[in-house]
Amino acid sequence: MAKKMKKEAKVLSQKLLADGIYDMWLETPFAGDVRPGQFVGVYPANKSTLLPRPISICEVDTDRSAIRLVYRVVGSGTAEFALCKEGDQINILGPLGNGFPIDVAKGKKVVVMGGGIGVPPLLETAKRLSGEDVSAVMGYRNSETFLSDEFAKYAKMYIATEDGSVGTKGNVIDAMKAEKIECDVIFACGPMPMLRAIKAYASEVGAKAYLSLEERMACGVGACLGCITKTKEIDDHSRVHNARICTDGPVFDADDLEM
Amino acid sequence: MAKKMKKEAKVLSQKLLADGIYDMWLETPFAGDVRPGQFVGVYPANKSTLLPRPISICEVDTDRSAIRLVYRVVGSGTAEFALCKEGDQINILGPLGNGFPIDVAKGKKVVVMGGGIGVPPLLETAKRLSGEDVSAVMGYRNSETFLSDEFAKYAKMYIATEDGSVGTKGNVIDAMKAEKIECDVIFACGPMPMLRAIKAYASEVGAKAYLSLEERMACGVGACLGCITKTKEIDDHSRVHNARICTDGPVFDADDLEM
Amino acid sequence: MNTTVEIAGVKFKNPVMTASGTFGSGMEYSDFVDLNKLGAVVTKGVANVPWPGNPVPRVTEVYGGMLNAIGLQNPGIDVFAKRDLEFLKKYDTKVIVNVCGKSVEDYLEVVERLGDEERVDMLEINVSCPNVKEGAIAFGQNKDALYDITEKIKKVAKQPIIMKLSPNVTSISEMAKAAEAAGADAISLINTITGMKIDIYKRKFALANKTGGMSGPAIKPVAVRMVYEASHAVDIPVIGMGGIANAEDAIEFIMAGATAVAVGAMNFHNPYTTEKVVDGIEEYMKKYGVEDINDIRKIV
Amino acid sequence: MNTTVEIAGVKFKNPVMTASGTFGSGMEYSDFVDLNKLGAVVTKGVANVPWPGNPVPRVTEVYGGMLNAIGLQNPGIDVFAKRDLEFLKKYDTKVIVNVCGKSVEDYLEVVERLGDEERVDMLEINVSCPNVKEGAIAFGQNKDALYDITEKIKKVAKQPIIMKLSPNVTSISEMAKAAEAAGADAISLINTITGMKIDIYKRKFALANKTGGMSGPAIKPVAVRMVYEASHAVDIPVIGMGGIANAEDAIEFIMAGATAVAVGAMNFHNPYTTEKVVDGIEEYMKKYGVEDINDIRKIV
Ligand SMILES: Cc1cc2nc3c(=O)[nH]c(=O)nc-3n(C[C@H](O)[C@H](O)[C@H](O)COP(=O)(O)OP(=O)(O)OC[C@H]3O[C@@H](n4cnc5c(N)ncnc54)[C@H](O)[C@@H]3O)c2cc1C
Ligand SMILES: Cc1cc2nc3c(=O)[nH]c(=O)nc-3n(C[C@H](O)[C@H](O)[C@H](O)COP(=O)(O)OP(=O)(O)OC[C@H]3O[C@@H](n4cnc5c(N)ncnc54)[C@H](O)[C@@H]3O)c2cc1C
Ligand SMILES: Cc1cc2nc3c(=O)[nH]c(=O)nc-3n(C[C@H](O)[C@H](O)[C@H](O)COP(=O)(O)O)c2cc1C
Ligand SMILES: Cc1cc2nc3c(=O)[nH]c(=O)nc-3n(C[C@H](O)[C@H](O)[C@H](O)COP(=O)(O)O)c2cc1C
Ligand code: FES
Ligand code: FES
Repeated sequence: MAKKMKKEAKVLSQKLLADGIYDMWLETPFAGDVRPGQFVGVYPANKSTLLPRPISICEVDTDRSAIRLVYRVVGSGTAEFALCKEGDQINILGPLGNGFPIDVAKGKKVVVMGGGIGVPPLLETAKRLSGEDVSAVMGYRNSETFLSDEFAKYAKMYIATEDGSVGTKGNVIDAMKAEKIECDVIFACGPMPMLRAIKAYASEVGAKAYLSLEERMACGVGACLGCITKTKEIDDHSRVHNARICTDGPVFDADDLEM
Repeated sequence: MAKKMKKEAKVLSQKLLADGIYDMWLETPFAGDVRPGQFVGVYPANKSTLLPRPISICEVDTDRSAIRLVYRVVGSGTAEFALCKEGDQINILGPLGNGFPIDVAKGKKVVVMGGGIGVPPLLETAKRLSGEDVSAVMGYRNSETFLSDEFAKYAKMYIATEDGSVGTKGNVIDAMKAEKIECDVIFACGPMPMLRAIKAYASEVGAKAYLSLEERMACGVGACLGCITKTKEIDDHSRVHNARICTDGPVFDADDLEM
Repeated sequence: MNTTVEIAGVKFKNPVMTASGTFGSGMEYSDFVDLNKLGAVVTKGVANVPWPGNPVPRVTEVYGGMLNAIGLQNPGIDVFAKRDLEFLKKYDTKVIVNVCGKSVEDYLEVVERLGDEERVDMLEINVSCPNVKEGAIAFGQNKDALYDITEKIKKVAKQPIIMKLSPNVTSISEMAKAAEAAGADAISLINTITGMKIDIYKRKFALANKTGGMSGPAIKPVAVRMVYEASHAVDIPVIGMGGIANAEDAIEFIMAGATAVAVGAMNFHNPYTTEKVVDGIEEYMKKYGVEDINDIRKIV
Repeated sequence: MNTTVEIAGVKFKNPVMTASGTFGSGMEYSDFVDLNKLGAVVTKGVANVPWPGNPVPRVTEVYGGMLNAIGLQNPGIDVFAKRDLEFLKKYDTKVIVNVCGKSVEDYLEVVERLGDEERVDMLEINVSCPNVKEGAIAFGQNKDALYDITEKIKKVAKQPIIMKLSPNVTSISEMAKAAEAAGADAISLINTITGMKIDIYKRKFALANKTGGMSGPAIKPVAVRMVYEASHAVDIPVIGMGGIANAEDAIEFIMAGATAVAVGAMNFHNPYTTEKVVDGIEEYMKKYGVEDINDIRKIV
């Protein structure tokens, strides 16, 4: 595991990707160590807010030693990040979490599935799966299907939209069914109801599902026990069926989760 | 009295004037209403600091509707102000306080006296006294005699330095004596020991002295009763010999003070 | 849309008040705020005679707030009645006079004296100032003493009384219950939390009084919790305060159980805060379809 | 230059510790900090059996700090001793184990069990966690209960004991005195201040537990005041904490009366904070000619 660090990262670029969704590249020395599905903690400069904001790593560019963050503005921290310009410095903590188990997908039919702001971490995941039989099924609210053109470079691309404006009307499961997409392994990130549906679907079709979860975090490194999720087996740390999303996750084998 | 307001002011210019001392011009709608000796409350942008920093108005430029602040960096607020650049916006509260009573100096021999970071407010004061018989006696630590060339435009200029590098070695009173400067009225701002000495000197030579005081402030507008100074007579507000520096002052008739 | 709230029969046009001691009697802020827009002006604490207060420094900034040790400097009830109450007659807002004292007798004297003042709608009894050594805080930190003084004041008060509680206690619910049991018409909280700051370079206390009362956004979570606990422990209305900076904060207190709220230290950060809170509450109500401000009280 | 401090016969290479619950057992922060540089590692609270803690959300940010309602999730003493204490054997730092329980018996069981563990230099008894309904906080908010549990623990403890006090009390001096009278070797404070946050858009509490313990720079003035009061009320050493972010803060606590200090929530803001505080204290001592860190304690 790469050593974690808190370090200033240089903003290489920032742009608006879709309504309220920003796309920022950061130069950081640990870019080369990142596994897909890992995240960073981004610190606002606002001196009244102290906790890092967990943001998934969307893509890695080892040539520039850079990581890409795609995030939605929802509060004061993300609003501040959106103001960052090329050349600015921003403090980040990382790399955090475990990431998706790329190896288990080798030689299998694998589907990466994302919903809403859960889409970004699957881009690097799809990229690292290159050579495998990869489909990408991404769910959006409407026609603002951010990142979908980029997925198309690494995977067969399917879209579901809530309003039916693009692809299948409905959610990612609806798209799976409509498009008759076969799968042995699912890598997914998105809102809890979607992840629950994917877990059910996977067990229905006999696939393995790996789900990336979200929870409020304080430390991001496994120390505070703030970010737990209920697990079937007793967890390694506290032996109470509470895994820490920031370190034992954010990616879990769906079979291990009580959700 | 001009109506007080809290408003964004545009930074017109900022430069380093002497070691750790900055010189900033701000555009503000109330510039034309300012009386010399008044001050503003300057708000840091740092969201963990909430109180305005009281800074005297050093000079006014009604043509540009601008005020000039000259301040020493001593803590987080002033350090932040020093980073402001032309075009930045900064929140200020003003105009605050009473200012020097220019009228009482009409036709008299008047001396403006400043010590250290108490020098700045006397510049506009000297300017407004133009036409009178004005001397300026300014005390500095060393040869960094900031603003002294500007005083020379409006007054006979005398300098005292602690290290004797420029003018009289010693304090402003030493300079008064050494240069045999006569005075009927003194307008002064500076550290408390200097103000005490001036009060004593004034009563010795039979002059009127008006002293600008400093105290920790919260509201700056007379509401919190944080910034009081002991007075001979009962004060107007609480009737307990406690005048509010921010509204009853910062300038007081030395005869009214218990110091 | 209804923004009016009622406390002990007194109707406020909106739930936004000024926190005692941070707004003078309104005079000093009338350059900034239209006092007619406020639910009430709560005045600086007044005693039977003038009080000189504490030596300076009396205020100092801390992370997200400030400490004060004013020590309740005030001109005494006579000057106050002649000057401040007279000034407030010009405005269409409710007036709540904050009362302080060193002994039960002091309080009673002020309360009786105010009984004849028509401009005074309610009395807020400050038994929780941490900055005066005698009396005051003692009443606010002991439930029997609180009961006793509340009962005595209630007997002589012509206006409804609000007991202002100290957060520097083990159980705010017990204190609230004691005030209610003794006949208080309402309670307000929180007063400042006792704090200290030391200048490590000068090796001196930042305040001449050593300790001071902490206020500002930094204390808000503690204040919200205490308002929640108190308002769920008693049936009388609660006026909530502590770090309110904007309408969101005010609504948070209302949802926690406050019938009205007061803006304190943030007046110093932004002298327009009270008006901004009034406007912001209306905007929230419009945007989220709240018909009556009273509907969201205790909604969590 | 001397930075070592002594508490109940235990010598610490410097006065900087980790605040329980914010640093795991050091493992999670060993990527960032050289544990050998710390005066002590104070571990997360451990009970006789594993505790699952509270439902999520357990943490939320507030102005200048955070609220937590972890609810003392921990693996129980057996796993802790085998894994965490074993891990700490690699380091040259003192180890203070923070102990929690729901009944006196729970505490005694852990304390007895730890008696044989050589790696444990001291015990910190958490009687002040605001996030568990049973026991715990009750001991920390009642001086007779505090006296009683302290006395019982002291009887069975092989290591010196530190009683960790709650700030959610009317008089911290009284609590400190009760702990001292019952035989505590030291006290530490402050634990978190009970707070609450409400999401006014979701109309829900930010924490599943409704209330949580507040920590971070926002609480520092309250913590400094309590450390001052407690250390002037008792003769046993005081370990101070609450919002420490840098060496200046640490020195402020020491001047207020603390023999040692602990860094809590600010580890989350900057995982290097503890080391930075250690280095910064040395720099201050050099710059201002402080020969012995013990010389500036209680200097104000
Ligand atoms: C492992 C992980 C990966 C994530 N990846 C992404 C991503 O790639 N893109 C993206 O847009 N968002 C992502 N999120 C959600 C993101 O963390 C929040 O939107 C962000 O923290 C909001 O911060 P704020 O200051 O703008 O909002 P505020 O609401 O002002 O934040 C207040 C506090 O709540 C926390 N918080 C608020 N919402 C969330 C949330 N949904 N999850 C966790 N903490 C929250 C903040 O971190 C902060 O501590 C991820 C969350 C987790 C846990
Ligand atoms: C009426 C008046 C006029 C002043 N005019 C000038 C001026 O023209 N130029 C100049 O350089 N300085 C002036 N000062 C001093 C100036 O206010 C402080 O240096 C400044 O507030 C320091 O802020 P800080 O954030 O940098 O320091 P910090 O020490 O970080 O400030 C912390 C808190 O203490 C307050 N504070 C610190 N020092 C002082 C002080 N000396 N007086 C009052 N409050 C203080 C700050 O306002 C803030 O609330 C004046 C003070 C007063 C009262
Ligand atoms: C400078 C200052 C003076 C105060 N004076 C009084 C007072 O006279 N009477 C009183 O009951 N409370 C007084 N308070 C307490 C406030 O009314 C309020 O309860 C407290 O500050 C918390 O609210 P805030 O965080 O919004 O300031 C004072 C507070 C400050 C900051
Ligand atoms: C996430 C978290 C968990 C905590 N767990 C414990 C604990 O297990 N035992 C304990 O005595 N204190 C615990 N505390 C309290 C801290 O040790 C400390 O007393 C408090 O946070 C104040 O210090 P700070 O402001 O530096 O964080 C915890 C605090 C936090 C933030
Ligand atoms: S955020 Fe602290 S354990 Fe996960
Ligand atoms: S600063 Fe508030 S009265 Fe002067």
